[in-house]
Amino acid sequence: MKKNFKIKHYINYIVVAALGILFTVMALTDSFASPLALIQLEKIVIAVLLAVSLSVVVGFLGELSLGHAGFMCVGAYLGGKVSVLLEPVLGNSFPTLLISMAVGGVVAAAFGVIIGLPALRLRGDYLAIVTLAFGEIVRSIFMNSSRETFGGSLGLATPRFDKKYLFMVGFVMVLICLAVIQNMMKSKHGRAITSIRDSEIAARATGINVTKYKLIVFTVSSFFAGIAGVLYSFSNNNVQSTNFSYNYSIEILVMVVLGGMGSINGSIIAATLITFLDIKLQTILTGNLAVLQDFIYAIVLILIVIYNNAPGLKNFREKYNLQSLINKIAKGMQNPAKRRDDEAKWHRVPTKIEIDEVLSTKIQRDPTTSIKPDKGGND
Amino acid sequence: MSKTVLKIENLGITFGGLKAVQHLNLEVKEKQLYGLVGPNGAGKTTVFNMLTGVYKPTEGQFFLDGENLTGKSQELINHKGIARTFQNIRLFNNMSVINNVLVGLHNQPEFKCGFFTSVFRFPRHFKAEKAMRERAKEILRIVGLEEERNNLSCNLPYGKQRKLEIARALATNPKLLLLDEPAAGMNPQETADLMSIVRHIRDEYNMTILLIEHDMKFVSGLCDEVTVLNFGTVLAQGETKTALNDPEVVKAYIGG
Amino acid sequence: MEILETLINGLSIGGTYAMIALGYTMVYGIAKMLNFAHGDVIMVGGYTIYVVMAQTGYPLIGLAAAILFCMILGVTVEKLAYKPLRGASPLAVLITAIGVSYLLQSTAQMIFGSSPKMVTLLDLGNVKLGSLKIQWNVIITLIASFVIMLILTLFVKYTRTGRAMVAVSEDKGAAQLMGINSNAIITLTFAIGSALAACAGFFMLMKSPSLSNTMGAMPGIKAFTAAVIGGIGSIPGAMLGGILIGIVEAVSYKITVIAPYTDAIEFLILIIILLVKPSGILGKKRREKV
Amino acid sequence: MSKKIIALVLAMLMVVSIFAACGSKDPATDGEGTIKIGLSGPLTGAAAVYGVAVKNAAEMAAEEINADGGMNGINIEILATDDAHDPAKVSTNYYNMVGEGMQVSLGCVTSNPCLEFCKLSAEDNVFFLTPSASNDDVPAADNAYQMCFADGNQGGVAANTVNNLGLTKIGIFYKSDDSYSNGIYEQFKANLNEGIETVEAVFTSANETDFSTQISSLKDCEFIFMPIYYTPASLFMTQAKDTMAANTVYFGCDGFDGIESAEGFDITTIPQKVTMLSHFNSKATEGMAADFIAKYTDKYGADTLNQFGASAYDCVYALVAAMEKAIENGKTVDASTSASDLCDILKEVFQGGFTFAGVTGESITWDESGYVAKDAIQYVIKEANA
Repeated sequence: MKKNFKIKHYINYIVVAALGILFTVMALTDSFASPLALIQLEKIVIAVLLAVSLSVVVGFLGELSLGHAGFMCVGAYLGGKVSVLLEPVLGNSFPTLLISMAVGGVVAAAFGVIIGLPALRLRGDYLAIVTLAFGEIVRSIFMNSSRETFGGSLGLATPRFDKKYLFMVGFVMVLICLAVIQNMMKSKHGRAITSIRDSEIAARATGINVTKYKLIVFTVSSFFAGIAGVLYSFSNNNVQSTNFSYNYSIEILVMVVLGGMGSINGSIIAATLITFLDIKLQTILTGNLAVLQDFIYAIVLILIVIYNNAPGLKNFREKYNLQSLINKIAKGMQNPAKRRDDEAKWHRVPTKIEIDEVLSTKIQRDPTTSIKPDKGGND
Repeated sequence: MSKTVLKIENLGITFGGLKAVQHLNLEVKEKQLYGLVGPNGAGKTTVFNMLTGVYKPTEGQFFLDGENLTGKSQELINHKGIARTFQNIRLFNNMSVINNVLVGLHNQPEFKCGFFTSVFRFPRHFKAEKAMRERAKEILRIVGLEEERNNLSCNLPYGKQRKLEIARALATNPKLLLLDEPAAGMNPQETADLMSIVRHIRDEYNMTILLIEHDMKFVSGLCDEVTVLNFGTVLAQGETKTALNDPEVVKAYIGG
Repeated sequence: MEILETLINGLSIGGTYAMIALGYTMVYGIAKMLNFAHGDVIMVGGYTIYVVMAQTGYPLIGLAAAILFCMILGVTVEKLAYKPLRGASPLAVLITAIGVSYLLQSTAQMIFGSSPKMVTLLDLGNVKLGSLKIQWNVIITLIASFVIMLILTLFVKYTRTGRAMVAVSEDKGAAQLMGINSNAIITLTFAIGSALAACAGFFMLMKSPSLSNTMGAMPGIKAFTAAVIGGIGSIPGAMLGGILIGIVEAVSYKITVIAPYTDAIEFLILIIILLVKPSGILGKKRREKV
Repeated sequence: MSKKIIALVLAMLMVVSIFAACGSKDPATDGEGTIKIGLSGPLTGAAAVYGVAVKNAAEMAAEEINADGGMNGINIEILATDDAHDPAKVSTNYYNMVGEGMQVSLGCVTSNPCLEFCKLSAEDNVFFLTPSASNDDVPAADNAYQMCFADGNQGGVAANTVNNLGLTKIGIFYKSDDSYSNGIYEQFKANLNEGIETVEAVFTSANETDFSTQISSLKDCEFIFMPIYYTPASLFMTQAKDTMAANTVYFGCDGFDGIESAEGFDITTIPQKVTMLSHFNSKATEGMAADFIAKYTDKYGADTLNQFGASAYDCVYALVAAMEKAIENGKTVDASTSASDLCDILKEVFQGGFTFAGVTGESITWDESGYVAKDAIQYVIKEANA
């Protein structure tokens, strides 16, 4: 496929890898003025993993999941527990991290299969509330665990990985995650997944095994959420179940939605910027100003969503946006008329909710009424 | 004539007491173009839904090449060789034209390529992808959409969307093709065009085709045999001309 | 006797949930959006009651003011934040609702500070039935939620506006073609939903006089769960779901071993019910037309 | 597509530039001539009342000290950051404060985040004296000290008190998902005489307002141990006042403090007896405590007055006193002393028989591991109505 090699297909790998190498060099030469930068990188890498993995479910499969933090929770606790058990043997070392990630990811993926099962029967908002419920159940179970097993209300004390190196592992995981998800999406399996999003009925009639692909998507998505959880447990000294509430799931969803449904690059950018905004607000608004954090975050969120999505602002948006700005800067860049599916603009991609909405209006007339003969035939 | 591809025996379905379809018997031979006609709400699409596994029949059975597929899942029925199009078009709207057809090719054994083969990009993946694309282009050529293969399917005009549905169904390599009002919303030129495409498909692929249509010109120009349904029961059955001129049928259509 | 007492407790907890769930279900039915900010309207209602009580001292005036204020708030939020997004992806509306929720919570903390406020509304004491002691406010909550449900059902069934609401929830476009002003109906729904939230705030304060800026969040989620269990969009369903969740909560807290897992149990029941009946207990089953 | 590439590149460039700029401040030469005391606490969210109280009181203490000439002539400054009771936010706060030049710290206000703070500060050798993170594990590292009683300690003392009362059946009401409540509860149960029958009822943060079920479980108990904070406690008492027998005794720990001044809660309407075991009584009418209460209420209102604030007030004074003592001992402490050096200096002082008299105790000392030693007083907040 050499002749089809186009740099734009690999641009996100290149950018992520370049940044990873740059930051690695900076870390190794101690060019960061403050360890805060390392902490921020860790948080951003974790957020990117979460957002990209959730975007598979929401953007490509078209199902709304509000329980992503639940998978992360499973990964964080299981991976954290493994690291606690391994620490006396292997020390707080790279092998410990690898084994923990493997265990955390696989167990989270197993939970993904479990929560994927209801997804076969439910969709739209019903599935959303079930995933939310799942996340809260997981959290509650870890919260009430005994002190010896998972630390209970005090949380599980886990070894913290050297912050100089942890973000590098994170960058590698992001690259792996990108490779797996993009390769999956750019293959027959990815087409099957997007076909389910666009029309489940037609996908079934075309012989797509909907059950199999829904489970695959939930498994892959929760695997990487689990990995993100393990990284989280290694970036903190303490894993707390309170962190993984539905609010956190929603925060990840916000990243995916703002990044653009079905756009992996968008999810990466949104996750980076939102995490950055969070941290900035937290470090700038201290003391008496702390109360403004949520306030500013909320206002920014509402304004961005309305600006991006309001049908009434369409003209305004087309006139003044980042893209046209970039166009002005980089004149002559042609907009290719061709589009690939996985990059379909998200406001064009109907989600399952929208489909449900359509159904709810059309299907209310149940078959019994639609079968009544024409008046013409009766007379 | 040749062997029977589809055999329907006493098929029927009830929705909460309402008999939508009852006592349907039907036989479609190989390479036959068979029409299913009737007024709105006669139960034609319901028959299609039973044949493709969307609804489970409450009585009767149907056989494809002698194999009983009654009540099987939609996926399995498709694998066994029944493909369909939809009355209200159901394309994969946010996918390109060629990808719609590629989804149709998903289960073809010659393009087999496991999940991990794709994720880890083993050579087999590239081979399969390339072969699939060639095949998809070929199918698109038959329905005349090759030029538009990279457009989003939702941007196609109505008539072409219908053709794309046929192409997608064709890609699953069926023994029996069910077309649900393929000519609806088309102008006379497009209809004539479609007729020749349908004939071409039949001849080229030795396809057996069962179609629902309101356009009587289309039906009589294309079908060898028809079944006329009204209120879910068979009104007339047999050679197209005779069946359509049956007094009962005329009464049901024109009213009286 | 213990069992009876637990059940009555459950009914009263459930009554409050039902009231919130009614608002959720109506807004969902008409506007087809998950209004994550609904729980925070309860909190706004609570603070309104607190302010008015401090000025006048009459709880009922507080209630009236809260209903009015919440209606205005609900309509304003709808106009400013949700209406521009009509026709956009439902996910966008969902995210905006979350933004509104954060906004209300942080505004409340800026105005009222971080310490919880206490508002003692009415002290009605107990009523004794044999050896059974029931608090009056439990009974009042229960009666009020039933009355509200009844009024809502009648309103939707027998008034012009109510039928217009059903029409809009079935098919917005078609309703508009029939001459119904869908926008006005949606606004009205938000007003009613917010008024119900204000009532729920009042009854929550009556049972437990504590006010904080996060007081609405968890009851909001629980009530949403209740609405889904009952079949979202269905008014009796919301009532049934609310009562069910309430009773489960009361029984679960009564059994020491499982008490810490109460939330998990409630959510587990939700999952089980949805797996058995994918559209909730009283929800309409939709058959997809092919 | 190419537009997307540009957008991506631009975004990444932005990130790089921000990172490059990040933390460019050099902490050592940030010489505004003040000693910086860092603090991370819940200034927003459900636990904000505690964080705000600590921040207010600490700032008040700093102002008083500065007005009085500062620590050996050097002004002190409080850096208060918000962790919203979320341990995941602590590392950001910590390194942010280190970047701002934090030399010594009050740690975290609440226990769970403080455990994170412990590890981070131990790595860098930053001394902290927490006003209120009472978990037993907090003083594990040798740079960590507590001003409040450790949970297990409190539970044990409370159990001894109850053992001596000669009761046969008691009720316990605690919050199952709270480490403070759990910590006390566990040690209480462990130290309680085996002959005493217990009835337990719990609640969680998801259900903090409606206690009807729990009340009906506990209604036959005449003595109820409540290792919880005053807000839920006052709600419980309000809701239970008619159901519980009038001779019931409520017994709480330091979390109870502030209950009689909780806004909108009139403790006189509760017929039962309310007692607590604490180091601070916000109804104190004499001594330093009364002085503190008057000053705090004057400045911030009674809204957030509680033992958290009192303890933080003491922490700031204790740190300053310790620094001054170190100077007496011939050490150098000024605005340019590094956090690690200051930590070693302070550890020496705290281990060397340092005694401090403050609002929460007249003679406060610390043992080897960092636990506080002072008197716990059993206060009767309100007698039973006759």
